[in-house]
Amino acid sequence: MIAERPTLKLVDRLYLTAAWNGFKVTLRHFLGRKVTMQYPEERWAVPPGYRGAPYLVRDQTGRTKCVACQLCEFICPPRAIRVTPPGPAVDPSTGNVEKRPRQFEINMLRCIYCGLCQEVCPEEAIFLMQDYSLTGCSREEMVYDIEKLLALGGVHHDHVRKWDRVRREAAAQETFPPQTAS
Amino acid sequence: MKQSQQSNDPLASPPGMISVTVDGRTVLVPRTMPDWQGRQVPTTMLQACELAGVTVPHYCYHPKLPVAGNCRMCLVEYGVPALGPDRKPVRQPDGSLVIKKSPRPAIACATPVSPGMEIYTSTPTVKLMRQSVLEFLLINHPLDCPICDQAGECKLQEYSVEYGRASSRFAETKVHKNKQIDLGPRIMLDQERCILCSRCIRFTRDVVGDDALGIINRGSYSAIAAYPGTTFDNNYTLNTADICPVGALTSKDFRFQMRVWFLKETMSLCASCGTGCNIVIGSRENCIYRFTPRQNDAVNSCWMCDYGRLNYRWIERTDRLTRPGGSKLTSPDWEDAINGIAAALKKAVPGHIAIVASARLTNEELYLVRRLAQFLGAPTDCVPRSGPADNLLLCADRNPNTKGAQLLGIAASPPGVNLPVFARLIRNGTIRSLLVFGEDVTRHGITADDLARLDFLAASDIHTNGTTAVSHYFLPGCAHVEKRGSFTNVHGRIQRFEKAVDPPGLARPELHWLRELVCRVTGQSMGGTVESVFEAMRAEVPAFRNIAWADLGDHGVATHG
Amino acid sequence: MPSERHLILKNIRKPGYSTDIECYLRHGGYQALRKALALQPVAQPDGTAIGPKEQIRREVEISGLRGRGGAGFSCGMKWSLVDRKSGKPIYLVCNADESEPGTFKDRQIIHRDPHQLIEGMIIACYANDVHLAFIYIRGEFIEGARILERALEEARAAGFLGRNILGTGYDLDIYIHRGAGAYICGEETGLIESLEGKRPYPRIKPPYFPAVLGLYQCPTIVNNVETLCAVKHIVDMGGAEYARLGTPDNTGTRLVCISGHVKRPGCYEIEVGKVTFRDLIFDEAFGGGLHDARQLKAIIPGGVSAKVFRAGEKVRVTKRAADGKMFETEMDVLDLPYDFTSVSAAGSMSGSGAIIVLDDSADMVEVLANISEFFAHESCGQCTPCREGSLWMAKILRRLAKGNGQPADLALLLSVADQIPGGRTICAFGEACSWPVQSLLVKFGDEFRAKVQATADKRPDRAFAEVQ
Amino acid sequence: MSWALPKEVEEKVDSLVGRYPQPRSAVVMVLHALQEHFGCISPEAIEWTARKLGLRPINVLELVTFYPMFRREPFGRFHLRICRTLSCALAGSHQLHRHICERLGLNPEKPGPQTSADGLFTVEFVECLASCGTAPVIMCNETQHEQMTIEQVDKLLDECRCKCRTERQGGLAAEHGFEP
Repeated sequence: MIAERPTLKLVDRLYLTAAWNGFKVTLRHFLGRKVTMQYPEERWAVPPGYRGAPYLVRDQTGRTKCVACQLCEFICPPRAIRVTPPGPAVDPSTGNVEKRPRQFEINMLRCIYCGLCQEVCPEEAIFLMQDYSLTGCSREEMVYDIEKLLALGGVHHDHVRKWDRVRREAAAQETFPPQTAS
Repeated sequence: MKQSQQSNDPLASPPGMISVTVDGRTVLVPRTMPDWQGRQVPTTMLQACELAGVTVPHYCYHPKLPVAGNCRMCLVEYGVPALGPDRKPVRQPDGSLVIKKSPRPAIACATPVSPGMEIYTSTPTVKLMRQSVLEFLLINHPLDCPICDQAGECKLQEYSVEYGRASSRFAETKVHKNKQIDLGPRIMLDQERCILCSRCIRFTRDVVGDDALGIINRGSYSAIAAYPGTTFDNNYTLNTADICPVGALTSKDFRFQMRVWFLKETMSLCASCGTGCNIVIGSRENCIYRFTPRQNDAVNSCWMCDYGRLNYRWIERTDRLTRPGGSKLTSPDWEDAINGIAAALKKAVPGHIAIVASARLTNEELYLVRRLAQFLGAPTDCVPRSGPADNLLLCADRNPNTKGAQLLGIAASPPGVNLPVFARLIRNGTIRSLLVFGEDVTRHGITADDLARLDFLAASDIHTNGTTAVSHYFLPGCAHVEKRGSFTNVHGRIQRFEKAVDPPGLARPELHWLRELVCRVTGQSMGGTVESVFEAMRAEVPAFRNIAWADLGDHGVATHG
Repeated sequence: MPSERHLILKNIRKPGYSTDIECYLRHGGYQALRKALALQPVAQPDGTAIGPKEQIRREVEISGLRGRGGAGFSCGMKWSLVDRKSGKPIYLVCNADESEPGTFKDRQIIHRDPHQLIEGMIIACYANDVHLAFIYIRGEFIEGARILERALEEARAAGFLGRNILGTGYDLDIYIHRGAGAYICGEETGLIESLEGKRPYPRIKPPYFPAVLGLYQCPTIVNNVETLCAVKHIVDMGGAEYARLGTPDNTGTRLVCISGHVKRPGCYEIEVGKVTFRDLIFDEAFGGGLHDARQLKAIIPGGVSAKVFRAGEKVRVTKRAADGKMFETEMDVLDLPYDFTSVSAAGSMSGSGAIIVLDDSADMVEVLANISEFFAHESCGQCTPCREGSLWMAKILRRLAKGNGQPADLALLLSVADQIPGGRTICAFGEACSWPVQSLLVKFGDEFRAKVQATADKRPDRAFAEVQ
Repeated sequence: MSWALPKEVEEKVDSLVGRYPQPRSAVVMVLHALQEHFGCISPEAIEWTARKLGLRPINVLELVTFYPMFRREPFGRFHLRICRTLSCALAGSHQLHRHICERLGLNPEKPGPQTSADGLFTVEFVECLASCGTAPVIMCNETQHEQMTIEQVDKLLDECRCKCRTERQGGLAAEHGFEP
């Protein structure tokens, strides 16, 4: 479709009305209530559901929730996440959660805060938190490693605790047939 | 009229064929088909369905293992032509057969087809049966897919998506078994994930002949186990991890290293012995994570040995040659190196030069060596390598291309017989120049002292070695995973392989620089691709006549050698 | 007036009868064997002759004998299916793995009249050209195995076993093989696997039909203890005479085991089809009625795997009238004659001849939990539906019995039970473990619903409790 | 302690193996013989059986773990098998089991066989013993006791204790050269 160019009258071509209309907006804001914020002295109250920087969390027992399934690495559109799996050595401290990442890096310069990593995580181990202002002096510094991510993420108060339940269930397992109370 | 009726009649099939109908599509299938040992036995419903292009999901069935029939995933409904009181099939007025549907389903993996049989694989009943088998398999299965290495290539996951229920109805406590059981040096077992398909047991008992695994306990508490105190340690244990449809058996080598969906799959060959097992290389970002066998019934069926499978770590060793070098090369520059060698070779006198090539080089590379040798009038030989063979796949000849080297006239007969002769001739001053491609001759009878007598020594290899250390020029080569080409296995089958990862540093595939060297020395021109070298080779070498590169396909062809 | 008809139990019931061979011989023992071995070829009109072995097989076929192990498959037919042309040896295995709960008939024969079984077995072996036979006896019959072992020694010493039996040139050895506590060994291919020294996993059919590919991949006959004893009597009296007992489709006599809430539980021998459930439970000659002031609640007609009958249930059966016409009729379950055909026409099975009587003191949820736990314990674990389903059902039922049920559990239970049978499993165990669940849930649904309702009302939601 | 098999047991095993066309068939019978002699099936017994029959130990372990009659730990002097299946349950076998457990200081709720603290009794709930007509039944070692009541159970336990006492005294007397 071709848009018709409007034919301008003389009064329009003087641009005085346009300039005046612009001034009116400026004047209104100049006189009206202030809406800008004195950042960084003043900070914005982040609304719930805001998608800030993704961090890793621990559960109530202090265990890293991430099991290095690498789904976040797979789904991440800008490829900001890099997970190094633990390799074959058996870590007896991990119990029935046989796996945790040896290294987990997020390149915060690449991250687009899309939240897909949180969405895809089967373990609820990564969350987009409320941090929106990430700064650093070098590119290397902006690649957050696992210690940093966990420290920033803190503890997640998990209601399900599926691995603990599995452990409890296994410990309490009765052989068959269970005895009858009669 | 009668003619056309007969041609449509399922009971009147050509000899040796049976007409069956799968989901409404009538197909002709052979009356017998090879079983896991290759014996001709009556065709099963599952094979017939496969021929008709219909997939029947299954866990315990494996084409190369005896049938167990225990997973019940392949249950299908079927009907056979109804028989009248005269034991003759009943027909509709239009001549078509009346089909009597069986009231009970049958397992497709073990039930033979009969003429006129109709197989129904997508009825609501069949779908319901698959759904219920999946539900049963999952009730006691730990839901630890995020941890499990099988995730991504797990039949339980795949079929659950395709046929399973959306949610679980199981509210009881699960049966718990042992995890992280050390079955042997290369295999880890997780009993909870096992669905008791018994593939591993059948494989190790019937294919390998090492009856090391069994099922202990009974009922829902059944679990796969090896006898306590024994280790599951034959040369084929890792195949059980391949055929395990779930993550119960995992390779310790690959365990928790990389998720399978990240792996790039490259069609290749195992270069650890002369058998030439077909493999798939799993790599990510220039790093190799695993070798897995690729089915080729003419070579390795579905299997490969642990020795070959784990023989890849050397590729990443730190002593790789990453640039050209040598005592006469001032800068690590390919151009200078090739020019220097070419210049020296042009001065070489026939009869005073010899070439030692490796039977690990590809047919195409060895063909270029052959051109060089013919031009220079140089005698050639290869270094033989051998080790104990077993009765399944591992071959005594540990070079992947000895047969190719023989067909191309590079290897003496038997290979290596010329090496002591070369050593003697070097010592008595007859041989003044030596070219070594891909071997360390100091470990095969030609000492460093002998090499020091030479006027000219050029060598190539993958790692630094005794020969490259004293050579005037050395060139960095590539492992077979870093290049393309073809090998001829001990049975004379020529098979091709593709490049999976990039070579380190300045290393270039031998084919590239050998071709340049041949062109510079001989003054002939020649295409630089594997295909063009192969074309030239087949025009010249009788054993490869009439075999085009494209003919090799995924499974190779037999040479005329 | 219904009464017992003794054939197999004839001697056992005599006072002072012992397991010695002398005692057996005094009571006419091994006469049938002598008769069988003395048979001569009979010339046919067309010039051919029927050999003595084929004559015995024909007699068995004429007798209409149906296997007494549970399935009620024609014995003559079973023998006729044996592949006699393979050139491989033929084996016979006596299935003495009596393990269907409620059944204890083979125990009577083995413990009190072992020679009767041995004689029947020798005849069956002779008729089928068997030179090596086994008695697969359940492991718990320790005493029974000892008695049989001694009886075999005696028979051997008397020349009824071993080489050149009674001078006829026929060789036969019979050995005892003990099981070690597995219900699945009663399934004939499971029994064969067990006898081969493997886990008793039933085999897939096709291709492993015992008559063609049985023990050691050779043709094999597996017969129940009672069936083999009946063979002796068939040879004794002649097939036609034996067929005159009972009804046309259900010939001969049968041992019926009555247990549960009756005054006189025990093993009784009846003429098949001539005695009804009412007779078996209430008649003084049999069960003798319920305990005082108790009402009949349910009848399990053929071992715990059979579908249950509710007291007062009306069943529809097709009967043959005197003029040979078939007609359908409705009757009280108690009036149902006890034979294979009638009980299966009424929707259950007479199985191994074990009747368990339940009176109104029985808690049906507890009964079903007990049965399901039996099957969950005995499932061999080879194929998926039965391995997982039997334990799942048992777990749900134990939870219900303990009072932790929810109304939704009943539908779930029924749905799980529906997912196991109908040819989805390798052997009939799948049917066996789900039939009781299906039938009890349908016929005693009120009782189950009342139980879960009573508990569900006062319990918080289970899933919610889990999260807490 | 080294594992040794007396000659007569080995001879019995040999005769058992000789019965079958394939030695593997004898495995359950051999295990019965070994359990009868040793009281349980030890790893040595499994390995010996496997060697004897030309099998792999796992083949034998598969069976030992499948059949509930085989035990890998020694049981008490008296093994009480109480039938828990339907007919016996209707006749009160669970009450008998509970009573026995309470008398022997065992936990009636605990699944699987349990041995009393004095090592005299092992109590086990088993599936149908095929004597439903005389329910409830209890097998004490190899002897079957039918239509058991609480009183009879008490009597049985006392008899067992008594028998054990005389056995001990007999053994003691034999040691000192007395006639019992």
